Amino acid sequence: MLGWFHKLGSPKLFFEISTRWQNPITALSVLVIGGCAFWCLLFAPADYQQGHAVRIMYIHVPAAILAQSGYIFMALCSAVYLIWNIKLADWAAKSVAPLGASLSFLVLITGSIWGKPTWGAWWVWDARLTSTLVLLLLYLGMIALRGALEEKGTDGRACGILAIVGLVNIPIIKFSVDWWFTLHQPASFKLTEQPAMPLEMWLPLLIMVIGYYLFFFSVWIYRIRNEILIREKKTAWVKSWAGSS
Amino acid sequence: MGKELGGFQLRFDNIESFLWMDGVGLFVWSSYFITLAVLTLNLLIPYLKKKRIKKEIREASEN
Amino acid sequence: MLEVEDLTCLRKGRALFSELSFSVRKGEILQVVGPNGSGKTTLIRTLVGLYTNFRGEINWNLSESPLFMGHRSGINDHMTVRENVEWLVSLNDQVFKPSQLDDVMKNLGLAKLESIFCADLSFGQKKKVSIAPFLLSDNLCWLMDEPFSGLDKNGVALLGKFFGDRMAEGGLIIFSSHQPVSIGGPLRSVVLS
Amino acid sequence: MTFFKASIRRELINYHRKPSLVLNPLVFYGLVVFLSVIAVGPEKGQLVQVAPAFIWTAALLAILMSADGVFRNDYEDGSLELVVVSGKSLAVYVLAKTTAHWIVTVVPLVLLMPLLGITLFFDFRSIWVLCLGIVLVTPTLSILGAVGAAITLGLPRNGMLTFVLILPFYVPPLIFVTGMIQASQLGEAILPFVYWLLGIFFLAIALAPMVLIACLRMAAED
Repeated sequence: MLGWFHKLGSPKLFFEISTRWQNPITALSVLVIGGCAFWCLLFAPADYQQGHAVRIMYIHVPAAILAQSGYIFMALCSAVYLIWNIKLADWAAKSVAPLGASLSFLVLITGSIWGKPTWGAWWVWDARLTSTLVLLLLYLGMIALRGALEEKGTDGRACGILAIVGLVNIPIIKFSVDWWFTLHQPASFKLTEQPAMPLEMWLPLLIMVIGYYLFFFSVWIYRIRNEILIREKKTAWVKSWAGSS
Repeated sequence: MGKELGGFQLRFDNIESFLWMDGVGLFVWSSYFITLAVLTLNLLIPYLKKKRIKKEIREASEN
Repeated sequence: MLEVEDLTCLRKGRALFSELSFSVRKGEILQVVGPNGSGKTTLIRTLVGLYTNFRGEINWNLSESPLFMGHRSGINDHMTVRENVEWLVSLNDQVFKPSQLDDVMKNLGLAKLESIFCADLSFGQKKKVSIAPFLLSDNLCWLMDEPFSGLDKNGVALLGKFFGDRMAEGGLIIFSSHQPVSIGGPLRSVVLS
Repeated sequence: MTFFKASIRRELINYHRKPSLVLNPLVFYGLVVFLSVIAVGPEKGQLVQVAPAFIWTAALLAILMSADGVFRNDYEDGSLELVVVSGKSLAVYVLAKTTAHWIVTVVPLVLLMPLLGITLFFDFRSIWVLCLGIVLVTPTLSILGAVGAAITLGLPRNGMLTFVLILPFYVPPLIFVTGMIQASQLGEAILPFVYWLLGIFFLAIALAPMVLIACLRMAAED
C-alpha cells in the first residue's frame, strides 16, 4: 500500500501517466457535457410548476455537487500530504482550490438566475445558497493563505491543516445554516418539496454530473501538471520535456 | 408538442419557441452561457500557463 | 551522548550542508564553526528537533531533553529579569532558591537588575539573562546557538569558564560560533563551509 | 498543572503590563456598536430588533482581532521555540494562552453588557440572556481565533488574512447565539441553543489543540 503510494507520489511518474490520460479525459468531458447540454435544452421535459426554467437545474446541481466533493477531495489530498509527506498530494490539493472556487461561484450565479423566475427574486437566503456562499469563502481563504505562505515554502502544511479543519466544519456549517433557515423561513415557494423526479429528468442530470466529474479531473490534471513543471523545473527530465516537443 | 427524434421527444416546435422558452429563455440561456464561459476559462487558464512555463523553462535552459 | 550520521539539511530544495557525521560524548564540548549562511543555526535547530527537513540519523542517548538557547533570546520584554528567569527555569522543570538566583545574577554581573523590565536591558545583558537558566539547572547537556555573540570581554571569559566547569562535571555542550573561542579545556569542532 | 499555572500567570502579567491589549478590543467593540446605532437610528422598536445583530458582529470582530496576537509575541522573541524544545505539553501551553485571552477579553465584555443593554432598550431578561450568550459563545470564538492566529503565525502582521480564514467558521456559533436572543425575545425556550453552543464548544476544545499544536510546531520550525 505504502509502496504503491510512494510510487504514484513520484511527480515524474504522475506526469508521464497523465500525459496519456489528460487529452482523452478532456475530450470525453467536453463531449459528455456538450452532448448532454443539448439533451437538457431540447429533449428534457419542462417542469409542471417551473416550466422551462428547470433546465437551469442541469448545470446548477452538478456544479454544486462538484464544488462540495471538490472540497472533500482537497481535504483528502491534504491529509495524504500531512500523513505521508508526499509533496504531490500537496500540489494536488493546491490544484483543487481555484477550480472549486470557480465552481461554487458558478453555483451561486446560476442559482440566483434560477431563483428569479422560480422564487421571483435574484437571491433568497435559502439554506443551500447560504452554505455554498460559505463554501466559496472557504475556498477563497484557502487561496489567500496559499498566496501569503507560498514564498516561505510552508504553505503546504498550513493549507492542509486549514482544509481539514474546514472539512470538519462543513457539516456543522451546513447543519447550522439549515437550522437558521427554518428559524427565519419566509413564506415562499420551496424547491425541495417537489415530487420525485421522473426518469427523463434525472437521467440527463446524472449524465451531466458524470460530465462535470470528468471535467473536474481534466482541469485538475492540467493544473497539477503545471505545478509539477514549476516545482521540478530544474530537473533534467523537465528540461528535456520542454526542449523536445 | 414537438416531434420525435430518435426516440426522444423534442420539446419545442420551432427555433423561436426554443429561444423564448415561455419567457424564461433569457434566464436559461444566460446561465448556460455563463457556465460555458466559466468552464472554458477553467480549461484555458491552465493551458496558457503551461505554454508560458514551457517557454520559460526552454529559455532558462538555453541560456 | 550524541551520534550524528550522514546528516544533510535541506532548505528550499537545496542542501545547506551534506553528509555530516560526528559524535559527542559526555565531558566533551563541540564547537560548530562556519561563515554566515553555512547552516550553523540550522544544524543546532536540527539537533534539538526544531528543524525536520533533513536526511540522515541523529541519535540522542540522554535521559532528559537538552537545554536550548536559540538565535532569538526567548526573553519577554514586558517581564522583569526575575520573571523571565523563573519562566525559563520552569520550562526545564527546575526549582531554585532566591539565594541561588542572587548568586547567579552576581556572577553574570546582573546584580540588582532583577526587577528591571527586560525591554530596558542592552543586547548583551539580555544574552546574560538567557544564560542564567543554564546556570540554575542540573541538566548538563547544553545546545546553544551563538552564545558568545553580544557578550563583552568579561562575559566571554565568564561563559568560557562555565563551559570548562560543566565539562569537568561530565557535561555535554554543543555551541555555534562564528569566531574562535577559547575555553578552559580541549575543544572539538565541526566546520561548515 | 504547575506548567499551566506558570503559563497562565505569565500571560496575565503580560496583559497587565500592556493594558492596551485589554482596552483596545473593548473600545473597538463599543465603537462598532455605537456606529451601528447611528446607522440604524435611535428609534426604540427598530433598535431592539436589530441590536442583537450588531452586538454579536462587533463581539465576533473584537475577539478575532485580539486573538490574532496571542502567539505573535512568543513567536517573535523566541519563547515559542523554547517551549517546543523543552518537551512541555504544547496543549497545556495553548490552553493557558486561550484561557488567559478569554478571561481578559470576555470578562470586561460581560461587565459592559448591562450598560450596553440599557442604552439599547433591552429588558432585563434579554440582558441576562445576552450575558449568558457571551459566556457560552466566546470560548469557541477565542479558540477558533487562536487557530487563525496560529495558522498565519510567521507572516508579516496581516489581520485581514486571519479574518478571511476564520470568519466563515464563525457562522455556526453566530447562528446559534443570535437564535438564542431571538428566541428569548419571542418568549421561546432558549435551552436548545444552550446545548448547541455547548456542543460546538466541546467539539472545538477537543479538536483545536491538535490543530494548534501542529501549527505552532510548524511556526517554530522556520
